[in-house]
Amino acid sequence: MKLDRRGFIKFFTGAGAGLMLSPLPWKLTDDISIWTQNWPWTPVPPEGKVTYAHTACTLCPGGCGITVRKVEDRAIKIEGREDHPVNRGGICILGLAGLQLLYGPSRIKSPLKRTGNRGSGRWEKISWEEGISELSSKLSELRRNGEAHTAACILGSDRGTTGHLFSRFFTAYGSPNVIRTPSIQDTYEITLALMHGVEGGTIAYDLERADFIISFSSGLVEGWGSPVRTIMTNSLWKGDPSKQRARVVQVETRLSNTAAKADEWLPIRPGTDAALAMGLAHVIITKGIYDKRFVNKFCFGFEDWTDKSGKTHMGFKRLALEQYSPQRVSDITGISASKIVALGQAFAKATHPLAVCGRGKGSTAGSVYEFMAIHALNALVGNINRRGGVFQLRESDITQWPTVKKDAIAVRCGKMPRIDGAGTDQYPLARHLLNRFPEVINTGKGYPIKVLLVHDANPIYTMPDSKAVEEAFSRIPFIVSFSSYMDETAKYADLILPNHTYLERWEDVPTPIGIPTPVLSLARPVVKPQFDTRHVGDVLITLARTLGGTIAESFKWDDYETLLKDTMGNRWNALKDKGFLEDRTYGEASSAPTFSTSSGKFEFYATRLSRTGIKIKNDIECLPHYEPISPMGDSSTYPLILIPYESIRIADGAIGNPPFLTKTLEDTVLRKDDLFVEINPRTAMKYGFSELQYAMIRTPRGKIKVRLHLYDGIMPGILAMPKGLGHSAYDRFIKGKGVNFNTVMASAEEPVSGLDATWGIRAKLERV
Amino acid sequence: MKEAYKETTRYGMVIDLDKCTGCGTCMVACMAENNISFKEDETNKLDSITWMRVYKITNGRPYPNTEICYIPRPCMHCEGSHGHPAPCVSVCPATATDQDPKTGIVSQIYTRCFGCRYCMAACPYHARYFNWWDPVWPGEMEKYLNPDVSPRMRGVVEKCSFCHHRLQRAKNKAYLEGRREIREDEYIPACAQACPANAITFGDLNNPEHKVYKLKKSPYAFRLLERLGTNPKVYYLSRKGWVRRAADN
Amino acid sequence: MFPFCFEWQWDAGHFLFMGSLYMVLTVVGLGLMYAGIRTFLDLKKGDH
Amino acid sequence: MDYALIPEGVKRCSFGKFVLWISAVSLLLLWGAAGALLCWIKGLNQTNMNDYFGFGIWITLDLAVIALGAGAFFTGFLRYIIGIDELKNIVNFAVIIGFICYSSALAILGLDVGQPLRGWFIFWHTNIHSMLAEVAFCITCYFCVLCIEYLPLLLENRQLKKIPSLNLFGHHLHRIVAVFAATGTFLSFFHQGSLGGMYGVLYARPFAFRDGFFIWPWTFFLFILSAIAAGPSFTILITWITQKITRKKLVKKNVIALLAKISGWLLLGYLFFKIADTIYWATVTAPARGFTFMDFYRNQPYGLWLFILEIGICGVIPAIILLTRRGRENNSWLILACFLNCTGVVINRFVFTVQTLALPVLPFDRFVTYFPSWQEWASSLAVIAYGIIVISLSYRYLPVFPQEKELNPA
Repeated sequence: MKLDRRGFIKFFTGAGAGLMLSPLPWKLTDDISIWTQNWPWTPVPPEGKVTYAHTACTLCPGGCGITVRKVEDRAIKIEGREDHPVNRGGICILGLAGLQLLYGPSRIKSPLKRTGNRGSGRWEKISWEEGISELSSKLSELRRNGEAHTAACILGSDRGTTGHLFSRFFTAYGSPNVIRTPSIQDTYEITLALMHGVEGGTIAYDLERADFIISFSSGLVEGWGSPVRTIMTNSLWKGDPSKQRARVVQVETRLSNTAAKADEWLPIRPGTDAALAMGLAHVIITKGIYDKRFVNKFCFGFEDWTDKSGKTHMGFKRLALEQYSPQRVSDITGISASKIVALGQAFAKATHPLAVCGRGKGSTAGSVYEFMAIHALNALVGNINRRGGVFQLRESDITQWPTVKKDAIAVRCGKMPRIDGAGTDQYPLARHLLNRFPEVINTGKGYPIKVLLVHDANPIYTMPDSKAVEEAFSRIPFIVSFSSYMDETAKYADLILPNHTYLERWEDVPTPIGIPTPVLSLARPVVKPQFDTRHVGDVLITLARTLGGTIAESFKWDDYETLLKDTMGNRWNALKDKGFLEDRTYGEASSAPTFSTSSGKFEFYATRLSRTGIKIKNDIECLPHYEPISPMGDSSTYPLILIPYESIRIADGAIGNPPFLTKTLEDTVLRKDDLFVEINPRTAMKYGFSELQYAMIRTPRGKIKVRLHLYDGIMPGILAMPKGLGHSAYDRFIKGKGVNFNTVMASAEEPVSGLDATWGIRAKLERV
Repeated sequence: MKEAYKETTRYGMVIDLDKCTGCGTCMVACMAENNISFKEDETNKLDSITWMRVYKITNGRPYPNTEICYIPRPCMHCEGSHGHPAPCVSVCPATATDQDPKTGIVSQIYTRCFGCRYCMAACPYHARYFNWWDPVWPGEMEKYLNPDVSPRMRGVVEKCSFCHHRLQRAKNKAYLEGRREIREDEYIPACAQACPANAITFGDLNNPEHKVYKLKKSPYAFRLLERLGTNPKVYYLSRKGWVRRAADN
Repeated sequence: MFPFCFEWQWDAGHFLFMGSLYMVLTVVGLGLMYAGIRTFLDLKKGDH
Repeated sequence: MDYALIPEGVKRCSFGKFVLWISAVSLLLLWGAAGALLCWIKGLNQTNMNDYFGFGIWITLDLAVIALGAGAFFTGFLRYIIGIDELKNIVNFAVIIGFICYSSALAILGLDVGQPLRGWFIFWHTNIHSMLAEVAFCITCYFCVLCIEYLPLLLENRQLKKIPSLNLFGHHLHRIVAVFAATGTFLSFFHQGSLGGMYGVLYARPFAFRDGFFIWPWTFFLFILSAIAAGPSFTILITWITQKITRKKLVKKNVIALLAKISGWLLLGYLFFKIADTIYWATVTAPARGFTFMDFYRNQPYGLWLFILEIGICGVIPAIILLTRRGRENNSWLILACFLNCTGVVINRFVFTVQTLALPVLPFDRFVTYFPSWQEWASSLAVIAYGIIVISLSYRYLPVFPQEKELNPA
């Protein structure tokens, strides 16, 4: 057949028409649409057998019980454990996002050794044997040179077996330098030691049964204490919408969520909470509405008293009456005198009044005098160690381990003063003073630190004045991180020996801070380790064995799991089956309060302070009082004050904020990578700034570029900035979002305790 | 009789705003349960998928009389009125969204939707979200995806389903146990389950034995934009007058 | 669109809507067919 | 070079000049194609639309071109059904404009959906209660009708005419064009209306919602009226532009004047109903939903000025001009009036698409703004380029204007 042009056209027209009439185009159209419904790059999660595993969450000290839903060996979702006494089925935002941490791109997949410059992020994969032998050779070297004390360790918490294991290791090794990350626990411990005579105890509040709560800047629904429990309690206070159960007054500079949920918000000048507490005490004493039975029978130092030498000492009553009249307190705090009087009366007249201290989430220590002043209020209304009141909770003794064996080096070096000065003559009250660490290292005042181990902590990010912290770290020749995630400190380390995450490991979870009923929970592996990681406990045991000698003798357990089992003793089976053990009798049984002070009473006047070797100039220094802690900077150069605020939607501790949490942030907190700082509209107008505008905030520690959010809920003259953003490590979902508050923050030491008692820093606004 | 009763089931929620602390747990519970994706930057709230979104509102008064309140906003699962179904249901040209007459739940078929976004224009609550991007789970995160809920492809609209798959699961369980009805506590969405403040109550609004039935009759109960006649099945409670006023025009 | 689609219902709305649609399609189709057939017939006649 | 294709007895510019002209315009078309391709491949994240602005410039453009394209069906209706004979001199051009408008509307719709490959679900899984489904069906069917109406003109081409089968087919089609015109009118009536209905039924969007008649909100009828009022004006406007560019007289003044007069009367009618509707909406419909009239215009960029611009400046003024003999006969006034009339309908469509979405309904929600991305601009502007190319080709190779020879003697 001859194919001319016309034929050709005809052929194709015919073929086209034929095809159109055939089912082919329809089939293709259908196939294409089916393809769009199953795009190969959109994942299809595989089905499988569904199981539930109970464990405990250790992302914060809250100690919640969680249930992990699994499909085959994949963890699908974390939910609150229904029958767990701490959280009763509830869960917090961070706990829910835990799987993003487990499976996230920030995980460290194997032991790593630094190859590039520090912080450059260049690593070499090494085996566990290499990693441990590298660390043990460094540690042996120090011992050989007789300077075992130059090894130090920074921990997130010293509670539980892991914390104790580190302490034990360093005792056996010969260093006193196990330093815990600061938190309200430090201040609680000292307050209890001074007023109750309890060592290493913690304050627990019976929030559920109190009916009048004054919270002094505590972020009760912001993640304070055990966050889920506190938020649940907040709902309990609200009760049935038709009736009110408890009254909550929030004393805070900024209208936080806690302040918003409270029945009353009392905006207070930052850092003057102690003055208000003393003012309330003044009102309560003046009106004679304090619990006279309790004060007379169980308290010491309320009235003036005479010591053995015949010297008369000032009592709490006189101090409060003479120096804290409502008018004076009003001048200090900015709260009207009438309000102070009314609040004092209402508080004392309530059945179960409760004064709560511990700023924000409790991630900074705070002033001991402030805590004492607030705690004194609880004593005034006799609400100590009873229903709806405050309980002193002793740390339950979980480690009846054999005594540590020490060789000569361990004995000699272990006696050296701690590098942070805690427990020395200068700071006899504090047990840990990580806030002093950077300065001591940088000024070379103490001995050098040559090996630093970091576990469950991220000091380069979480400690104030990041530059100073990093400088201190730069002076330490060998840093080892046990972090599961590539956080700032891990990034700066020389060696990373990654721990399992909390969903892959065994761990005991002690009673959460602030809970009156002791609860011991158990975290257990719910999924197989995803990467080549190892339990830090196992690493310590192996390390001790490698080091040999008395150190090895002190660590005779096969592995961490055996150790945990041994430690729990006869509780192990119950704990393993149930996942938690609860001592419900606690708090109910203690009818009469007991105090272990030298007077055997609750001490308004802390006699212990005069016995510690601290130079006491006058009686006031032994009494709760308001002692201004001035933030760094002078008011003429820096007319404003920058304070941090904490949000439960931002994980601001060692853990980086998982993407889900960042997603929930409002666009008045973060926009692209810009952080928003809150400012009162009046202040903004005064300095000529408007909503969303960029501004430079300068503090004595540095400057940061931020954007401004005009917020009526903040006191004029104050700038408030969220904590927990601005990471420089982790992955692209966490890194570089916003600014880290600590880069422009400086710590301010409270002389008596050495604790970081600051609450802000002076600042000024500049145009960009 | 039993069957007739079932016909009138209307699942709904009552959210106590006085209890809600704005912690955002409901948002993340929803994201974790429903395989909601996330991008590197989620700060543009105009293209950020949050089936459950917590709004923050203020009373607009200056310091120190400022108050704030949080309003969690899932899909309202509007019942409609005057013969109108939910605003989004009638407009969908491809029948990709529908209301289950048995439960009142407004569904969304992702594989049916072709992304015209007319339903988003119709919804005054901004409860509907468009997948502007292909969903991506970094690292090993694909492992945590829930097989009960299919991840959505780019170019389709998605929204809160009241965790409909949980209803399916509860129904299957009841069926296997030879029951016709499911109990009140057997089916609750992820947000209500997670809320640490116990602010979210879920149940059958038509069943006098369910908690929501009583709660919705509270004098403090209200709904968002009642005047539009969308007839939402999500109720709110607040003792604060300014909050109630802020809910409708 | 067709009775074998599972959304298909035999109610008044469907009847009207689909009725109109198919009416239009029929008219247009018949128009085209008419023109086509006339062309074919004319060509057959060979007038042009 | 292409002399053989050019209709007999008319003068066209040189082929080189023509190629240059088409190439220049094609650049714009290519830019638009690039934008469109990006949107198809990478998805709608290439646009600046978002969850608040689910509809953006594309939908405004769609509604606008469909309204402006109404000249085709309405002129056809007047010519073939009513029998106004003068209009035969412009009906071809009206059909071409309609064809351009509808084909671009369809293309833009194909771009505007998240899953274009499943676009046909709108037909397959139709929800007959959806105004959008009605729109989709009517537009698609009407586009087919427009193609059929365009076909006879296409077959009038000097070379195509030589093929007997095609010539005959065109001839027969033309003979029954009234049938198609009637079908087109029916379809147009419904899709112009359903486009308005699309917004009028949004009962949870008080700015757009209207009460109505049976299943159709008043916007259904208002959109029809405004479209047929603006369509002829648009035809006049494009004819005028074509005459300016070709520097020729193509249509007699009396034809234009007739069309202008029709446009004016329709505009007057539309305005009457539009104002009545606005009053009812402002005093009854919106207040029932908790909104006062001014709520829709306060504190946001789309203030009352937009309303005045739409109804007053682009409504009343052109109506007055078009309805006065002197206004119609003065060319400048006439063109101004047509331009304003068309602008008015575009603003109306913009108001219904963009302002409806921009206005927050939740009391605690805020007003957000949206500005199209370059991909959206490019693909939208490409529509103009496409229109220019189709008109240029048609004008050059087809006997579009029957009066051209008479008005431009060689």
